[in-house]
Amino acid sequence: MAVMTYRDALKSALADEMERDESVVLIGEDIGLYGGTHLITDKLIDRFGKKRVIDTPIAEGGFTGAAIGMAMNGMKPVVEMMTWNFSFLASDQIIQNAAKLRYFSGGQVSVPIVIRGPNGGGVQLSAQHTHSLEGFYGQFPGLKVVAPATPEDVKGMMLTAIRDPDPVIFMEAGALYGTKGEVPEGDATVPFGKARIAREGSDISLISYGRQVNLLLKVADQLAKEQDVQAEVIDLRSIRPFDSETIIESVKKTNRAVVVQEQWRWFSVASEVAAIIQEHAFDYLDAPVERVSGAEVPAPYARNLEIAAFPGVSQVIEAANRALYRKG
Amino acid sequence: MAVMTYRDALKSALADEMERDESVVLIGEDIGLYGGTHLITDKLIDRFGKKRVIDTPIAEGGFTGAAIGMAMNGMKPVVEMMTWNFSFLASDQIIQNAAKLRYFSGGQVSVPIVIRGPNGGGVQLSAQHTHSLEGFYGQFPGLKVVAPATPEDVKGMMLTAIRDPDPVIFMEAGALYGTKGEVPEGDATVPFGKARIAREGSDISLISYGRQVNLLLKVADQLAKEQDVQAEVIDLRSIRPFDSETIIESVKKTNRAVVVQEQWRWFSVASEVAAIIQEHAFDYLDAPVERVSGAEVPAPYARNLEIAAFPGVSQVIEAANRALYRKG
Amino acid sequence: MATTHHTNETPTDVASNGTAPTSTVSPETLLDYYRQMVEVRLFEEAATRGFRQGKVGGYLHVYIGQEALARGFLDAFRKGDKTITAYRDHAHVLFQGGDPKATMAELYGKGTGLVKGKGGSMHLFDVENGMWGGYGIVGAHIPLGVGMAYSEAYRETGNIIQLYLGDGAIHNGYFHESANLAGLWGKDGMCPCLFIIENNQYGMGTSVERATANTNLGSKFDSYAIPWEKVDAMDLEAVIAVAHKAVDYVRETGKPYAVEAMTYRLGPHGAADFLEQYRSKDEVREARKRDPIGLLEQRLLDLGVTDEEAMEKIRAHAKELADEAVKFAEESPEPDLSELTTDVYAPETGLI
Amino acid sequence: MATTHHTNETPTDVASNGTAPTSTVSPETLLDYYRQMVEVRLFEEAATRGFRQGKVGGYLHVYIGQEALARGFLDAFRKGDKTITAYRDHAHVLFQGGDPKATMAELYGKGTGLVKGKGGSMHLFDVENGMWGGYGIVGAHIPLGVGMAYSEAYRETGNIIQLYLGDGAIHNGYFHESANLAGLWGKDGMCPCLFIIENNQYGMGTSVERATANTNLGSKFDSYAIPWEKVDAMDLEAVIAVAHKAVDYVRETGKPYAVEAMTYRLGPHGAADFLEQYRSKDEVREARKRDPIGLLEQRLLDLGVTDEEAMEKIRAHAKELADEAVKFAEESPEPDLSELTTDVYAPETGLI
Ligand SMILES: Cc1ncc(C[n+]2csc(CCOP(=O)(O)OP(=O)(O)O)c2C)c(N)n1
Ligand SMILES: Cc1ncc(C[n+]2csc(CCOP(=O)(O)OP(=O)(O)O)c2C)c(N)n1
Ligand SMILES: [Mg+2]
Ligand SMILES: [Mg+2]
Repeated sequence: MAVMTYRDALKSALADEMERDESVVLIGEDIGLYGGTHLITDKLIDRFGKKRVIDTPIAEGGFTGAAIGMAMNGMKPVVEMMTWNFSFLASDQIIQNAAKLRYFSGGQVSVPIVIRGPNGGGVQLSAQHTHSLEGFYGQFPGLKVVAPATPEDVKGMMLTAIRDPDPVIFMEAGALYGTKGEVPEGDATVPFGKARIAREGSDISLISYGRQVNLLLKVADQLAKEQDVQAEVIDLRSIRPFDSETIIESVKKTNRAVVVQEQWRWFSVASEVAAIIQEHAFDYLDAPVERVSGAEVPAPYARNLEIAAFPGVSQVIEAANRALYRKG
Repeated sequence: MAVMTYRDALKSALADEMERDESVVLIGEDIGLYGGTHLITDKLIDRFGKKRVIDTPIAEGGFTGAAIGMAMNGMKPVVEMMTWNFSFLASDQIIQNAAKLRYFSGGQVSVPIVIRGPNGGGVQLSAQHTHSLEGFYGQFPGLKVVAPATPEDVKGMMLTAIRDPDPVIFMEAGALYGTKGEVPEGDATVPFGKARIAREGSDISLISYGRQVNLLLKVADQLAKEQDVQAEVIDLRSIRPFDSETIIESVKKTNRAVVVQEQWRWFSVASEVAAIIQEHAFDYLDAPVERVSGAEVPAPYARNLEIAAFPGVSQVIEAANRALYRKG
Repeated sequence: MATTHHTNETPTDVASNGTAPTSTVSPETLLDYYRQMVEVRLFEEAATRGFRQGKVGGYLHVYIGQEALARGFLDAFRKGDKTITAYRDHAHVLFQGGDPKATMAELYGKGTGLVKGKGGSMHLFDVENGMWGGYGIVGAHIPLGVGMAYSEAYRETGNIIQLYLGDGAIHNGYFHESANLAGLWGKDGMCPCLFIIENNQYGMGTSVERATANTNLGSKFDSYAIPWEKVDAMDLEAVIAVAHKAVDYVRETGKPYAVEAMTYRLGPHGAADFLEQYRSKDEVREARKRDPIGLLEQRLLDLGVTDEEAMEKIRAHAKELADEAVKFAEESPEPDLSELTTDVYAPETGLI
Repeated sequence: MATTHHTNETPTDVASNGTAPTSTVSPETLLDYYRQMVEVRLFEEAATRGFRQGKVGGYLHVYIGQEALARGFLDAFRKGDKTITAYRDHAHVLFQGGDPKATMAELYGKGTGLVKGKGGSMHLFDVENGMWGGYGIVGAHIPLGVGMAYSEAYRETGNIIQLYLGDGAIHNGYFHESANLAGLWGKDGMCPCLFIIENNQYGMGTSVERATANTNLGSKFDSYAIPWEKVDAMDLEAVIAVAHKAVDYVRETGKPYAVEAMTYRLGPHGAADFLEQYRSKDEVREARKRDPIGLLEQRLLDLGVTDEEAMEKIRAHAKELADEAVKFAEESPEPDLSELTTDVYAPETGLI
């Protein structure tokens, strides 16, 4: 096992697959000569040439659509969405073409495409540059949506994504690019549709994905230390397909759950998790499933407002205490 | 009270507001000379002229954006999305500009725009032309999203929408344009954020919106007749702002709920309704909230497959029986 | 299938004024194409009846009046090449060799349909014959075609893409972004894509004049340094001549090329377009005089390769074929209900 | 503010080759603009320091090298007119009379900021002074500007919109759709919109040559029958001359017009663009020779309206103003936490 950053783990998966399979190409804005705005693809153009590392004009709808066309026709493009905030401009291509082509062509066409990029809040990027869109894309059958939180997962899930015969929405935790972790060497794929138990516990289930997983681990430590509560922390990883089983098993054991997301609350991942738990663990639940979400406002610029808009330790602790019927 | 169709009720609201307020204009594809593909705006160009009934090229992103610009600058445009299926092309304008402009301009700019059009399945329109996007747009703070189901509501809510200082996503039940109902004369606005109890009942709450409300009324009749179960039918009408109170009150009375939607299940309106009920009526619930949603497939063309993909009476009855712990 | 001889002119040598070199297509081929065009016409008339009877659902957009366009360009189609178009797609499928029975069955929503009854009229695919769909969102197939072309160049197949789009679609942002990519990739020979504007004068009820201030649609390709020309697409021979020149250029250079093909939609926009408030009956009556099938009949008579009797036979045979297709469609079973959940994800993933 | 005299030439009389009639702007005005440009330059240098110190967050895009462009076009700005631009927006706000203190406070995310600390550098608005934002999604403000122009014509105000966009934004679908609407509406005098391409040679790290096969960006307006010309935007007087001609045309006709203004981004794309692997140091060094402030200094010296000493004073004063703005920003309080939920919906709706 090597210790590497989330960025390097991701980059190594891309490079390995390009080495292995000539049909894999990268396409996006400033991924070549510029090096990629988050340096995920830095220097890959030198290694693989400009036919395989394709810089594009600022035209998300057009180049995502073109990449879908490549995928239909024998290639395996990996599209960089510079950030997912720009993906609304490509949402028609993603939802109406990539997700549905296999179906409305009666199975004649496959779209083995990966669309990847950083997702979630950064630091003071403000309203137009701050979104968590897992639930937004997760709504659509035909898509797969994943959101790895660790270097190991980002590498393993990218390998899986590129080899997948269907379109994969690959949402990286932009805030975690620089974080380090152990990454197995070689072909260590991580399957879709399996949540990860990031910490075992028996008293309450804390559920999230992406950078909030680290928040939950902090909260779990604090609960253990200060209140002797053993929290189980679940990292969803895969939003579609979704691992209901792991969650239900956990709640059957702990009888209480808190779901946390940076995304807004309405019609979201947390809504679905709460709905699933009450559906399948109704008789085990000792308290309502608690949700902690982003504030119902476009992301503000000022740092103090932004901090207030994102879920923080204290809010999660409070929610946990409500679920535990404690004062905290 | 006059009896009129959903279509005419809607049209009368548009015409009345145009008469009352010169800043109201209509904009969209083929709404003028062609008469509107669903004839909602038929002949309005003769009455109000082409400066106020603006035919556009096929450019949803561009003309929705232009209408937002008009709204910023002293006008009240009502945009026709020929069908909501095409709105992915305008989703960036709706989500990134209309919804957030007030916020990121620090309150200097308002966007009093209405974006309207038919939503939901038709008959065999297949994968690219069949969506129910209330939850999709309902996620975003800054937007209001409504989905009236009756002629009275479509008129009253359109009046409210046009007078609203903020962007309103107005989702008509395309399948109901020809249905009739009583509509109060004159200025009968219907407020946002209030659900409608379409049928009172004490044994179970059936919750939906749009054309599924009629389905629920049928189910309620059948439950009453065949099983002596009195179902309360709730028409949400307004998706954002959302009337949690009416739902919670109902479930506190009935102790059981079924939520029905044509939309896919994941991260949806039904997810949220289930989450809200378990949050706020946990101790009153005698069974898990049941959900009935569209099949997790792009909409198929063949009529038999399409029927199987949409929620039907029998599925709702089954869900109700599960919630009632009955065999049915 | 190619029957004209390629001249050595580069396309830019040709004035953009709708005049095309005289075709060298043989009379026999013309007669054969006449037969095909009549068959497509009668197929679509039968489909329209099916729609009126409520047997064909959804939207139905026919190609009536435009047949010479696709037939002409497809004369330059070679195995391995691919077409992609919007929802007005019956003619392309049939001219490329698609089975009329399976095509009609698709419109009828049957399990024997070209795409198993899952797509309907707007989503015909016949990948085996190089027909890559059938798309319902105006303009949204344009980038797909450009990307498919990149792939042909990347894989060095020598194949090209024929990308058909409407006069209405050209005002959509996808056109701009895709044509710009095509021009850019073409600099490196990486975009063998032939753009074909089916300018039938209307985007639903909006005439070209009411859709743009610059109605010279081909000229919009100048923005991307893509050479282009115009052709009278009511004249099959003119289309064939331009098609070969354009296809050869694209194939040899790997660069995009564009043709604005002038045609006219003689029927309604779609089967549900009853009123046609946006154009006069006179205008349509006038346009009918240049119905490409009528023009071709006259040409064949002039050439002496046919007579009224022979043409009547062709029509009768076409009628039979259409009837057979309808019969097949009517008698075919609906898709099995298990088909509802297949083709969402690849079968090997085990997901439904 | 307008200091030049309007000639009676229509813009189409002018060759599209970057030459513009000699400006009649007075030396005093030029000197005043010099002062403003230096103030903007020093403001942005101070902001960049704030970014490096971690006091300015998010993204920060400065206008260094491009000052003559906005300053020149705004010479033709009249009360009631409106500007709209992308995220590279500090200069526009300041030239239009925005308060440097409130502007800097916005970059520092303070409650005293121009938009209450809610938007940051990319979302400056000063509606009172006619500055309508400040947008972060490339190209997405273009339709807004076109719609705003429609509204001016509809309300018969006589005002026009100055719509600024980058050389990168022009390849986006929004440009195509919006410019087409503008051309179409302009036929009825319903689109008084001046498109100003800030061609600074790069869209982030992508040069114009690598973004399109047709690098003559102004020519893209031909697609929409919108007249256009080019101007050397390092030359303040040339910009002013073109600006008046263009603005007068737009105002008088209600039709759109376009100017491709040639400039150069002397700084990085944004404050986080450290590497600049996409261009050579030599190229930047060469471009610096035509820094618009430097050129203007030389011109003022030639005109004899200033000398080194006077200019040094201007610089020193500009430095003071920048320092004051920074001080104000640093000392201002953060926004009150209650501001988190205001401005989502109109206050009268009672929603938060
Ligand atoms: C994005 C989008 N907007 C609107 C529609 C509705 N619509 C279907 S066909 C059509 C007209 C297209 O015209 P054109 O491109 O000229 O093709 P034609 O129908 O003439 O073949 C419109 C507006 C659509 N399908 N997609
Ligand atoms: C839709 C979209 N895609 C990508 C980006 C990231 N991005 C920010 S600025 C920029 C370059 C824009 O270039 P140009 O229009 O020339 O303006 P300039 O920065 O040169 O002033 C890019 C790609 C974005 N903000 N929006
Ligand atoms: Mg057309
Ligand atoms: Mg630029």
